[in-house]
Order: sequence, then structure tokens, then C-alpha cells
Amino acid sequence: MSTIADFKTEKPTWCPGCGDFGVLNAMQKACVNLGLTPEKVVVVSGIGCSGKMSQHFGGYGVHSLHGRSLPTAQAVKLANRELTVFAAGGDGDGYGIGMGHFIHAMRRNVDVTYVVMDNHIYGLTTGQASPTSDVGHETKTSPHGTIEQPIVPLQLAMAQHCGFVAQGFSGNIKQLVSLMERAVTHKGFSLVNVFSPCVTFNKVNTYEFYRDHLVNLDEEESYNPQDRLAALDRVAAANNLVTGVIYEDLDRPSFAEQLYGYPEQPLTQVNLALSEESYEEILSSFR
Amino acid sequence: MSTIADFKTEKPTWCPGCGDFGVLNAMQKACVNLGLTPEKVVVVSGIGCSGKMSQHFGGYGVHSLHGRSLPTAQAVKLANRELTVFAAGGDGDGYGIGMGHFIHAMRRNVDVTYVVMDNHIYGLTTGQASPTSDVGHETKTSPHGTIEQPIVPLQLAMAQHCGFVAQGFSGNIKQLVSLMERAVTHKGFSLVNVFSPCVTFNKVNTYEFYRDHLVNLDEEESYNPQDRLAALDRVAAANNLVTGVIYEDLDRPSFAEQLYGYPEQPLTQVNLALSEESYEEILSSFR
Amino acid sequence: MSGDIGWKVGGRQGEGIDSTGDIYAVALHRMGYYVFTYRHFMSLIKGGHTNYKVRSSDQVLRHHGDLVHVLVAFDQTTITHNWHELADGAVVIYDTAAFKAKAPDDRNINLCGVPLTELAKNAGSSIMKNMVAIGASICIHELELESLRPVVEDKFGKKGPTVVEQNMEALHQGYVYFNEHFSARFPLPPIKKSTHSLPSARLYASGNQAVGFGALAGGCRFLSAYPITPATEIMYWALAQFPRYGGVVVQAEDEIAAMNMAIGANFAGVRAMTSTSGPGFSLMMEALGLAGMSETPVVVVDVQRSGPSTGLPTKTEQSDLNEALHGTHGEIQRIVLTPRTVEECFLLTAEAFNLAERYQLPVIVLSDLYMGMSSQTIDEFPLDKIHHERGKLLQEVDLEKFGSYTYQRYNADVLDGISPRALPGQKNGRYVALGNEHSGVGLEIEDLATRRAQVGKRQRKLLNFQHFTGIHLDGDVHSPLALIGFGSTWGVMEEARIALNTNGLQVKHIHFSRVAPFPTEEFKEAMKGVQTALVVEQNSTGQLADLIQKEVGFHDRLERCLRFDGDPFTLQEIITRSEQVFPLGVHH
Amino acid sequence: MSGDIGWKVGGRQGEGIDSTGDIYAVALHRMGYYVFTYRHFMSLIKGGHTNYKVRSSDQVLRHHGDLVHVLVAFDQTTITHNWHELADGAVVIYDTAAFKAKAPDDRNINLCGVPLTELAKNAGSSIMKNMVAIGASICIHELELESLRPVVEDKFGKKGPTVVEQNMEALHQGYVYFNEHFSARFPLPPIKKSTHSLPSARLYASGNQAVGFGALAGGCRFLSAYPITPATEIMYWALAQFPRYGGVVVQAEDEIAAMNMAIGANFAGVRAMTSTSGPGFSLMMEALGLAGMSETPVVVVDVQRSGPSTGLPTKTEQSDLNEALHGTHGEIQRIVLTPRTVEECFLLTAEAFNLAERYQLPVIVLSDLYMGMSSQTIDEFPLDKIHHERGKLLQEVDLEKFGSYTYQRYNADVLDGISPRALPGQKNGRYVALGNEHSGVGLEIEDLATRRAQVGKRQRKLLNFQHFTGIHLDGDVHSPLALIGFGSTWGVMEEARIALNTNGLQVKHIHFSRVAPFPTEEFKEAMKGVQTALVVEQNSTGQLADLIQKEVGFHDRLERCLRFDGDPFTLQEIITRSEQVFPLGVHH
Ligand SMILES: Cc1ncc(C[n+]2csc(CCOP(=O)(O)OP(=O)(O)O)c2C)c(N)n1
Ligand SMILES: Cc1ncc(C[n+]2csc(CCOP(=O)(O)OP(=O)(O)O)c2C)c(N)n1
Ligand code: SF4
Ligand code: SF4
Ligand SMILES: [Mg+2]
Ligand SMILES: [Mg+2]
Repeated sequence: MSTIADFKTEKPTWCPGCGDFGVLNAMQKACVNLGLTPEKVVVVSGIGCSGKMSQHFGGYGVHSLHGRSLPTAQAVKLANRELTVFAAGGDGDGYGIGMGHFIHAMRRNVDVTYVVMDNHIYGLTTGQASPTSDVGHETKTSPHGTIEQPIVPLQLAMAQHCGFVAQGFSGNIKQLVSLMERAVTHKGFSLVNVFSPCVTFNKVNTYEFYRDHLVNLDEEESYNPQDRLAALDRVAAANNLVTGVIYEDLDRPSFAEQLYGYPEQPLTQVNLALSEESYEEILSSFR
Repeated sequence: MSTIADFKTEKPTWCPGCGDFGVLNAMQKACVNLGLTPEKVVVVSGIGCSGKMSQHFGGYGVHSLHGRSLPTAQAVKLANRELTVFAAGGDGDGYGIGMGHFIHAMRRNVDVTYVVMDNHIYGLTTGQASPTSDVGHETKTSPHGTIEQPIVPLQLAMAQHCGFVAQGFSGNIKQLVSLMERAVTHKGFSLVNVFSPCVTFNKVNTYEFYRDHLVNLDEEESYNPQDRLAALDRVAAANNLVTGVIYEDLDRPSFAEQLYGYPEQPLTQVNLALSEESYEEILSSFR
Repeated sequence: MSGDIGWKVGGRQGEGIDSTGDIYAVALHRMGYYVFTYRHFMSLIKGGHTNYKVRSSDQVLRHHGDLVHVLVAFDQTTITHNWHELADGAVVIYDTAAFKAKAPDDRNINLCGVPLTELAKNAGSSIMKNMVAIGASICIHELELESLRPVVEDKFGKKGPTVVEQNMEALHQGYVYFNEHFSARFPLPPIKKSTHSLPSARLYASGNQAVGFGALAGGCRFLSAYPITPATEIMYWALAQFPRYGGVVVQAEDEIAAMNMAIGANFAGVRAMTSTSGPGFSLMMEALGLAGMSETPVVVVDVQRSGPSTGLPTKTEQSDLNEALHGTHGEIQRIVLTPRTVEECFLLTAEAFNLAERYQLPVIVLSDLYMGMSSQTIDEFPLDKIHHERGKLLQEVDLEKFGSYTYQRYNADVLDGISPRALPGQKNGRYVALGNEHSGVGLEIEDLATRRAQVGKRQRKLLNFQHFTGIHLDGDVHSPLALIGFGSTWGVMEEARIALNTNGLQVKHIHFSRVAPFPTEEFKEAMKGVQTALVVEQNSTGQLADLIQKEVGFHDRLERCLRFDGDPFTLQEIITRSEQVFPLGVHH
Repeated sequence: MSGDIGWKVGGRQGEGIDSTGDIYAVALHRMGYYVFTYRHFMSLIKGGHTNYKVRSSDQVLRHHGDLVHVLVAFDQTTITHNWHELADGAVVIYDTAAFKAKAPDDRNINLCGVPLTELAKNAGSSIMKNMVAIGASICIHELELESLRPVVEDKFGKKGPTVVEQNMEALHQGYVYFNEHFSARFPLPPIKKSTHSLPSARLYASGNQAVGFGALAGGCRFLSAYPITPATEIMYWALAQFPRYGGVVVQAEDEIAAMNMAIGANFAGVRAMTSTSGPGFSLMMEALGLAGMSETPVVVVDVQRSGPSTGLPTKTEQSDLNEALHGTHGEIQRIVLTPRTVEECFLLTAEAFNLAERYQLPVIVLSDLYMGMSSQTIDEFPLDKIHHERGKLLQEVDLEKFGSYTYQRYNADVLDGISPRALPGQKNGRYVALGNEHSGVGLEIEDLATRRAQVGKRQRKLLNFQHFTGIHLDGDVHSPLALIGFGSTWGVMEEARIALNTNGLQVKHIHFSRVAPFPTEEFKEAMKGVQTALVVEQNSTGQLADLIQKEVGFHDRLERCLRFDGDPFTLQEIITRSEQVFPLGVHH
């Protein structure tokens, strides 16, 4: 069995108190709880403070481009279906420049767990407005307050029939671990949006703010995460300030289950060479 | 007063029977009905059969890049607020490669009318699967049937609080004209998704199919397009096969109304030269 | 008239011109002729002029040919548009029911009206008028109708024997009618048994198909791509074949995703590529840099079309060379291959995967619309040259000697700059592939010494690059005159060289099938003694000539022969330009 | 010690190093000294070493200087990391409360422990320890403490007079303590009244600010951009200033949107630009081609950083030259400007808008992190050179002579290749701007003749390009030795040239402030008589040298001096390399 230590590397470079520490911990714990070994876990991250996740998590990693973690991650999983694949990044990375890939990843439903460290700000570039910044938030690029309507990740995900939609909070690691575990276990694409406070550049969406406002739907008995439209209503009513497994579609087949001719073994194990007969078969199509 | 003829150019190159003719007609009629003059209308289109809209519509045009009509269109409007600006394109253009811009345009809420000719196929490139192709649709790039969940434009738009969401059908020009008129009149970003059959490459989503399946919400008395969550439910219940004004938020302020310092006159009329005092003011910030 | 016949069918787009050309071309190919096709089409779906050229010969062909001897015209536009290509005495077959053909001038051309529609109706249905026209063409070529039966059966067999017979009858009707009414003939010589390759072993393939096949043969099992003319056929080929051999094809949401996916799959250890054309290629520039910096192998095929921007999406060009060489910010190592023929499309695409893994970097294969979409007869695919060399790929046993987190994926000390790769799933191989400058284990760094070491490491990779791609030399190696080209123009240039030779002008033909790393020594060697060189390129600025100037100089010796209107070069324009540029009577 | 002092403050990121450097630099600037700063920082938010260098002199400065005379060290790393830069006899000020400073070797350096925290507390709060250190520095420079008051008031005034007085007291504490305990001094000479510009008229600006100001002055009223280091400060400047003068700044969702927005706004008739750095620049390649093909003016500022890919995001480089010249598929006309100084950042950015509208094409301004983020004293912004030339822009009266749909936006017959533009809103000016090849009125075409005419039209635009940008020549024009560079390296190269001159080696300094269109004639003229040239570039391959080889040759005469580890050139390394490369004793 692996331990937390197996999933650790060098000391993270995040600011003390940064929410991303909690996310890292939760990912590590979930992997331990699920009995995964580090070499079978790949974290593909974008660029941002959150993008450093691939460096800090002790599995294989791709620290890819700003906004491009999802295409890369989906391909890693398709190439080797035996791996557990996380995509990880920030709100700017995933819901700004990466928005197109996000929506299409939900359509495609490749079995990747997407963890967004949503701090409502551009951290690494030192404090500009992000696509999830609240209306009125004064940032370096919105000195008179942000005027764009923020992205609503949960609602978008449910509108697009994402098969697993969860939201967590870095201040509640226990819940976060369970969300991660369930997300990884879910067959198909899963979204875990995490309120992960940026203690340096976001003085609005703080730990305190979330502690005061978040509603834990996992603890709400009447809540049924399998009713998409009811979930949408509930989330909207709570102004998106909820945590828990928000929506889960247990029936939606994953990409791998539907892909014509997709082999049982990892593509990495498919023989590179073609047999004589294969060549003959192909050549005959050229005659 | 302008006439339809004023909004015509050379003969469109679309296949006979293509749904895009209807969309062009509806745009032209709406402009006439609204008393617009051609030189004050700009159509920015992407690349695709639908992308030829800018050539065929008799206003100023930008035939931009595949997927990029929206950024261009928003800038045209911001640059000259006296213009009426349409963005126009296909389902591949707008919901495939252009998806990120679509979501962000809804956030930003610049007063542009976005017309998507949604034929569930890539027309100009001769029949590949598009992001709105139905599951199971056999196309040149999905010979065993499309397996990705299609994009659900209306639900996405409502999830993202788009201020005006409508859906029309090329086979119902009368309604389409009214949708276009209302979309243009709406202050802020408006989406008009149009089922615009590709008679050459899509043998599934035909005129007949739509005639058989579409429900006209404009004619449904109980339907209230100002109730976002109810609208989402209704649309989902009808499997998105509805037409009409689906959702309208009459209160959401447009980008222009909120943009700090945005001048009343078009930016095109702002003096390029700075006054002596302005220079002095700026220079003092460098001392 | 020798055994080299140009045939063309033309009409409005969407009227079945393509399938007519296909049937004709495949039929002649199956009979044992070499065929070389070229498709002219427009960026709209219905209407607009389209045509399909087929050149046939009993000798190997390298080009679609300048002349048309038989033109099947479904409208007057086809006649007007292609008039200048018609050979003296050429035959124009047109449908008397459709229009009355008009000759633009009084050249010696036979306008042969055939009641195509009527004869097709006789055979069973008016939609077979194209078969009637093919029948007439077969008469003109003095060939056996029956030899078309296999093709007709292939094409219509699944519609049942009646349809097959009706189509045979339509061919027959056309043949007989033409035979009775017109005397003009352009016969094809009978196929000799002793040609150097067995006709039945020959293949009919386009560059795009060859790229697809080359990828599969080269071990590629993952293609991520976004549709774009003229590259989409690579996707089609892969969609049809990859799943049979354990491969996956993903239609990405855009080219940025396609490229990043290909990188991801390669990182995971699967040979993966993406295929695109100019606009998509431009969108891949950022990710190209990631592949370079993270030392992840990846293969990118750019089937060039006329640019810039959307340009002429259905026309050919060789104008992405600069971007292939210089695209992406900052500095990466890359290999750029420029296959000369369909066979090389196959071989170099396959080889691209060996190079990508061996040198751990992006390999760009530059094809173009002309090569990609021109189906032609080839003697064979060089299957025997296919091999798989995966470069420095570690096994778990190799990794055992490292403890956890000590393996240095980016060990900068390696002399050749190439540090062994581990693959996810392997124990003790953990590392992070990244676009940031990094330490040996793949952590972000910012210190000067590590940066310098890593830049140096990457630069060393290609310092002593030796590979069979590089330069291909034809003709008189001692000539002071040279034709220089790259990629798809090899065929037409080679035919031009041979023609010049026949006219008494001995030149050598230097052709690049690799432009990066630039084969400096080979090229200098090839240029020995050259006083004047004509650089032939399908673009408007002379990008290859510029590259040569940058790499080795020769500013005063290079003349340029450029074509950039979207049509491929004709043989004649290269000959004419050569005769202008090369001092006459240089013999030695 | 002459009037040229290097001062540096260093510590952990997030500890206020930047604001300490700012206060010191602005204070000296306000006193009338020329200051030149350089910020060293890392791509993480807290922790990691950062430092801020300020060089000061009573003479004009062009570079941040190699040496440090006074180092304020908030941790031991600062000492170790910057030790090699310390001048003989240099002073290190460190906080005795924080750590015990260790000298890495026994060089003659004065480690001066000052109880910074304690003295700060004396003044009111420990957070003012940086002010204490500045006070000590002022003592070392033998300057008046009171002359810092205006800066302190600016900085802390809004927090009330008490805070101002506390900070003045902190300065005082540091001054007095140092004065009492240490004797090492690096005095700055008193400012003379008769320097050629009035100190009070001088400005303190960075390249990024100058680009923002240049844009505004040049008539730009629309900036669309996406945050990226080191370009974001251009956005900040614009956000603060544009709205005051009727301008708009849009934070785009990505760089693709940013570029397409800038094109859209320009199409509408507003001067618009986008600003970015390498990764964003690569994403703009497709849209760059659209601007070229649709002949839409647009200005793109690329503030280069160390590549490739994410590279070293907080380090400088000049390695996007190739992409600026060759990026995008197909072939477009473009202008690439490479400002040499902060003043030129202002002027050439402003001028870029004239060029973009005059030639109707994209203009790329290549700055870099070093120039963009180094604030410095300049004598003035060349406001008198600002003018607005909008090129061929039609008025409604001009368009009246056309009926509807007859105006030819892309009239290919124009001799100079530049056809007049109409703007949306104007009657009879309707046209479609597009990336497809097109007819005069902007309809897609595919015919050969129109294609050739339009390619020709676009190519003619820059054929006889004459403009004040081009080449800047300094030094001995008759020297057979030349230093060649482009962009931000001008300052350090110019100081190197002067130093070489002092050492008896006369060289000329040829510097490009425009690389496309390449100033061929000017450059050849400048190269007359040059036997050896050292091309100095902040990249690893020598992109400028390659460009020169391509454009004019000189392969045998070019030597390369490259730096690519992220740090800007030192004066000394250019001098050393020059002395290696230039044959000694060449005098004439
Ligand atoms: C193409 C590109 N554009 C811009 C950047 C600069 N950049 C780096 S991180 C970042 C935003 C980070 O914000 P977010 O994704 O929310 O991550 P956080 O730092 O907040 O975790 C930006 C804009 C980049 N690296 N690449
Ligand atoms: C960057 C880029 N990628 C690909 C293409 C090729 N392309 C042109 S149109 C098109 C799709 C058209 O589909 P859609 O947007 O649905 O429009 P339709 O033709 O169906 O109206 C594609 C993939 C392109 N022009 N640019
Ligand atoms: S800047 Fe914000 S997001 Fe980045 S490491 Fe610091 S606290 Fe975390
Ligand atoms: S291909 Fe389809 S979408 Fe395109 S013009 Fe024809 S019918 Fe319309
Ligand atoms: Mg963030
Ligand atoms: Mg479509």
C-alpha cells in the first residue's frame, strides 16, 4: 500500500496559507485511500499557481500550457487506460482561456478527473480579474470593479450533462477527499470545482467568506444528486455557494466504452509492427 | 427607408435548398423592419458555409476566422456603438472551435446579435461530425456514429445567464424575423440559434424532421421566458426541440452601460490627438 | 501520339465530376497504365467549376501533365476554362442534350457532341451519362470495354447485378456511338508484360492516404485532428484503418486541442500525430514549443494549401515552410521533412516517428494539396524500409537502479543531448514533462547555470544529425546549372529536367526532402561547380531560396521560379523559365 | 569612486523588495540623478530570491550596470547570490536581528550589520526596516535626507502626516546609525545646475509604460489583451489612462480573442492594439495572417521573455524575432519594429499606428522584459515627433462617386499596392474584410489572375519602404569592426562601444530599430568597410545574424555574442567577447 509520503515531492512553493495546499493534500489522501500507486497516477496541469500541482504531486506529471491541461490529460488516459489521470488548474486556466476544452471534455466523457482550484483571481500573474471574479471585485485589471458576469461552473457542467459534478472547499479537506475519491471512481469525466482561497491577491473570497456562506449538500438529506434539473435549481438558489456531489449520472457511458475498436489493453502495449497479413489487407485497399 | 434589395449582394453560393437562405432572408427582413440602413449594419462571420453570410448580406462585413467571429464582432460594436452588429456562423464554428468565445461573450454582454446556423454538421468541409451532431449520427468522421454528447446551446446559454436566448428554424421565416428583431432590439448579447438544415450532408436533421418535432414556445401561452429555471426545465423536457424566445433578462445591464469611462460617442470619433493639458497630466505621472 | 494521354472531365461542383474521374482513373490504373490525377475544386459545395484531370501512360508518371487530349465537358464553362490546355487535335465530348458547345477560337479541336443523357437513358437511367462519356473515352483510347468490368463491379456491385449491367451498357452505348460518329483517336499503347513492376502489384494512392498508411506502419496508434481541407483525408484513412490495428482517432474540438492531445499521447508512450493545414498549423504554434521544450516526441503533418489566412482553401501552395522552420516563440529544436513523392509521404511519415522518439522533439512533415489529393499509380510502398526505432526508452529494470525521485528525465550531462525517457506507469520513473525551463528531474528552475545547461543539452541533439532524408540528386552531377526544389515539386521538376536534357541542356536537380536540420554539407557538395541555380517553389517569396541564403549563402547564384496562384506548376513554365535563366549552350 | 553607483536590495519574494527599490530609485531620480533599474524576480509569489538593482549617476545611463557598490541584504541568500557583482570595497547592509552575514570568500567587502528592525521599531514600527536601510544608503551616498521627503510624502501621504514622519524618522535612524558605525562611502556627486536637461523636467519610466503612453499618444483608443508577464503592465497603464481620453481596455478571454478584437476595432476605424508576450504571441499567429490578408491595420506588442514555451516567464530574452518575422502560415506583409530605448518604445509604438494604417497591415513591436520592466530616468518623451497619419482613409464625399457595391476596397490596380479604406457607417463604402483571397470588392475568388493580382498588390506595399526607423549608427563609421544588435541591447552595447573606444578599440555600432522590411540599403551602407562584426543578441541561436545572412550575406564576417540564460547582458561580457573577436590593434 502506498502512503501519503509516496505522493509527496519537494516542498510546494505556494504562499503560506494558500488554498492549493488543501487541494494537494486531498488529492494525495484520496489516492492513498483508493490504493493507487504513484507511478500509475498522472497529473496534467495548466499554468498558474494551481498549475504547479503537477510538480508538487508525486505522480507522473505534465505541466502543460495555460488552458490546455484537458486535451493533454484526455489523451494520456486514452493512450494508457490503466493510468489514473487528473487534470488540474485554475479558474483562469480552465474557465478562461481553457473554456472551450472544458465544455468539449464534458461532451467527450473521457475518464479524467478535473480539479479546478477556483480562487476567483489570477494568482501567478499577481492579481488580475478571473472569469469567476465576482461582479464588482476590484482587481488590477478591474480597478473599478469587474463588470463581466462570472462563469458558473456547476451550472454550465450540468447544462452540458457532465456525468459527475462536485464542488469542494480547501477549508474542508475531509469532504474534499471524499469528493476526489468519488470523482476518480466515477467512470467518465468528472469535475471537482474547489474554492481554494488565494490569500495573497483575493481579499474578498477568503476562508472566512466561504465558512460563512457555504452550504454542504452532502449533508442535506433531501438533496438528490441524480436529478439534474432539481440540482440546477438548488445550486442557483444557493448562488452556487454549495459543496458536495452536486450531480451524478450513473448511466452515461464513457468515451472508452463507446469508442469503436478501442482495445482492452493500453495503446502503449499495442504492437507497433504490422503483420504480413495486415500489410496485405491494407495494400489491397490501394489496388 | 431601406428595402430588402438594399441588403442584397451577389447571388448566394449555398446549395439550392440550404437552410442558410432562410436565415439570410430573415436577417434582411428584420433589418428592414427595424428601419436600419445597410451601411450601419456589420455582419462578422466565421468560416463555413454559414460563414459566407457576411458576403451575402448587404452590409459591411468581416469574414473572419473559423471560430473567431465573436471577438471580432464585439470589438466592432465597442469601437462604434452606432453600428448594429451581427456575428454569424455555424455550429462547428461557434460551438466547436469557438466555444470559449461564446461563453465569454455571454459573460461580457456586449450588444451583439449572434446568429448560429446550426445544421448539426460541418458543411463546407463536406460532412464531418459537428458538436451538435446527434449521438449515433454517422458522418465522415464518425463512421460508426457520433459518441460525444451534443452541445446544448440553449441550456448552456441559460446556465451562463445569457440575457437573450432564442431558437428559430429556417423553415419558419416569419418567426425567425421576429426573433431577429427582438434580438437586435435587446440591449446586450443575444443568441439566436437557428435549425438551418444542410440538405447536402445531413440527411437526419432535415426540414421534415424539424417540422415534425419542433414546439413553438412563442405560441405556448403559459410559457414565461423570464423565468430562467423554468425555461431550462421546459427546454430540457422538449429535448431542446423548441423555437421562440426562450429566455430574456430585461434587467441585465450591457457591457457598454457598465464600462468605466466609455464615451457616449463612437470611439471612431474620439480625437486622436491629445491636448497640451492632457500631455502635461500624463507627464506628471512620470515625474 | 505517344503513350501519354491527358484526359479531363469537368462540370459544376456537386454533379459527380469526382466519381467520374475516379472510375476512369482507377479503370486505367487497373488495366496496367500509370495514372496521375489532379483535382480542381472550389471552396463551395454546389456550383462553381470543378474538374478532374487524369494523365495516363505505360511509363512511370511524376506529374499530372500540361496537356489535355480528351475533355469531357458537362457545361460550356468547362470548355472555356480548359481550352488553353487542349492539345492540338484534342477531342471534346459534350452532351448534346445539355448545351451547344462553342469553341472560343478556331484552333484545331474536335467538338464531339454525344447525346450522353439519351444514351444513358437507353442503358437504364440518365444519371449514367458520365459512364457513357467514359465509354466514349475508352473508344478514343482504343481500349477494351470489358477491362472496365472489375471497376464497375467494385463500384456498383453492392447495388446488385442489374445496376452493374446497366453501367456496362452505358459504357457500351458511349463507345459505340463515338465509334460510329467520330474518327479522332488518342490510343494508349498496349501494356507490355515486361515493365519493371508487375502491373497487378501496383498501387493507386494519394499523398494523404500514404501519410495515413505511413503513420500506421510507422507505429502511430493515435491521431487527433480537426477537419480541414486538404488534410481531412488523412483522418478518413485513419478512421477506416487505425481501429483495426488497435489505434484511436479523436476528432478534437480545435487544432490547439489536437496538438496538445498528440503531445499527451506521446508523453504516455504511444506514437501519436496530428494532421492539419495552414490555419490549423498556425494555431499549433504554442504547443509546438511545448513539445520542443518538454522534449516530447510528436509528429505534425501540415498539408499545405494556398495562404495566407483562409486564402484559397482548395488550392495548392508550399508557403508554410517559414512557419514550419520558425513558428513558435523562443527557440526549439525541430525536424522538418518534405516528402517528394507519394512513396516518400509513406516512408517519411513512418520515419518521422523514429526521428521524433530518437531525438525527443517535434517532427513536422510538410505535404501539400497537390501531393495530398492527387491519386496516382505507384510501383509499391517501400514496406521493407519500415522499422521502429524507439530511441532511449527506459525499461522498468533500468529504472530500478534509481530510487524514487532520483531519475533525471532531463539529465543535461548526456553528451548527445538525448536523455532517456521513462513512461508513466513505470516505477521510479516519475518526472514532470513541462514547458518551463527545468532541472534534470523536471522541476521549474530559474538559475542561470541550469538554464544554460538545458539549452545546451537541447541544442546538442541535432548537431551531428545524419539521416537518409536530406538531399536527392538527379541528372548531370557535373553541370554548372541546377534546379533546386523541395517537397511535392520533385515530379514536375524531374520531368522538366529530362525535357531540358532532351533539348540539349544538361542540368542537375537538387531536391530537399528535409529542410531542418538543414543538410548543409550535402547541399554544399551538391552545389559544387554550380554557377546558376533556379529555385522552383510554389510560393510568392521564395522561402527555400531564402533558407539557402541564410544557411549557406549563394545570394548571387540563385534565381527564382515562383508560382502562387493556386494551380500547380506546369512542366512548360519550368522549362521556359530554365531556358531564360540558364546560359544557353553550357555544355562541358 | 566616480558618479556611477550600483545599489541593490534583495530578499525573499513577497517581502517588499520591489517597493524598497522603487522608493530608493524614485528618490534619486527626483534628486536629479539618472537612475536605471533592473528587477530580478521569480515565477512564484512568495519565497524565492528577488532583488532590485538601481544604478545612479549624474550622467545619462543606458544600462543597469555590472557592479554593485551597496547591497541591502534581507537574507544570506541575497549576499551569496549577488556576491560576484560586488565591487571592491562594496558595502553590504544587513539586519543584525535577522541573521549573521557570512562572506563567501575573503574579498574586500564591508559587511555592515545594522539593527534594521530595532531602529525601525524606534521610529514606530518594524515594517519600516527597509526605510532604515535606505537611510543608511543615503548616508553612504553622502546625500541630504530631506531631499527624500517629497517621495515619502507621495508614498505615505494618504496614510496621514504621522506615517510620513515615522518614515522620515526611520530614514534618519538608518542614516545616523550608519554614520556613527561605518566609514565606507560611495558618494554621488552633487547635481550640477548646467546638465543638458533640467532635472525637474526629466521623467522616470519603463518600456512598458512608454509603450502604453506611445499607444495613447499615437491615437490608440482600444487595447484588448490577456494578462501575461512581462506585458501586463501595458494593460495597467492603459487601464489607468485610456478611459480618461475616450479609450477602452478589454481583458480578453485569451490571446486569440485579444488579437481578433484588435483587428475588429481597427476594421471599425479605431486605432487598436494588443499587447502580449511569447506564449500569447504564438496563439496570435492565425489572426496575424488575417490582418495581413484582409489588409486590416493592427499593432501587436510582444514584450519578449525567455522561451521557448513557458520558459522562464520572469526572465528576459530576444528570441521571438523569428516568429515575428515568419509566424503565420502563408505569406503576409508585415512591419517589425524593435525599439532601442524607452524613448523609442514611446515613439515607435505611436508610429506603429501610422505605419499600420498607412500600409494597412500588422505592425509588430518587439520589446522585452529587460526594457519593459526596467524603470529609468529619461530626458523626455519625444512628444514633438508625434503625428497622426491615417493613410488612405476615405470620406463619405469620396465614396459618393461610387454607386452602392462598386467601391473596390481591394482595388488591385493601385500602383503602390495601397487601396483606400472605407469605414463601416459610411454610405457606399460597403465591403467585406476577409482572410480568403478576394476580388476588389472583397468577395471570395479562386481564379488565377485575380489571385496573382492581389498577391502582387500586397507585395508592392512595402517595396519602397522609407521610414526613419531602420538603422541607428554610433561610433566610428570608418571602422572595420562593428557591433550589431537590435532592440533593447542598444544601451549596453553603446556603453561597451564607448568602453572599447576608451581602451583604444574603435568600433562602430550598428543597431536595428526595424527588422522588417529589412533596411537592406541602409545596412549595406553601414557595413561598408566592415571586416568583422560581432552580432550581439539575447538568444541562443543568433536570430539577427541569421536574418542578416539571409538578407544580405556576410556569412564569413559575422561573429556571434549570445546570452540566453535569462539575465540581461553585462557590459563586461560584451567587452570581453569583442576583444576576443576583433583583431587587436586595428586602427586606421
Ligand atoms: C498563453 C498564455 N497566456 C498567458 C499566460 C500568463 N499566465 C500565467 S498563469 C495565468 C493566470 C493564472 O490564473 P489561474 O488560472 O486562475 O491560476 P492561479 O494562479 O490563480 O492558480 C496567466 C494569465 C500564459 N502563461 N500563457
Ligand atoms: C482553424 C481552422 N480549422 C479548420 C478549418 C476548416 N473548416 C472550414 S469550415 C469548417 C467547419 C464548418 O462547419 P460549421 O461551422 O458547422 O459551418 P457550416 O459549413 O456547417 O455552415 C472547418 C472545419 C478552418 N477554416 N480553419
Ligand atoms: S498567489 Fe494566491 S494562489 Fe498563488 S500561491 Fe499565493 S495564495 Fe496561492
Ligand atoms: S453543404 Fe449544406 S450547409 Fe453548405 S451550402 Fe450546401 S446545404 Fe448549405
Ligand atoms: Mg485563479
Ligand atoms: Mg454546421
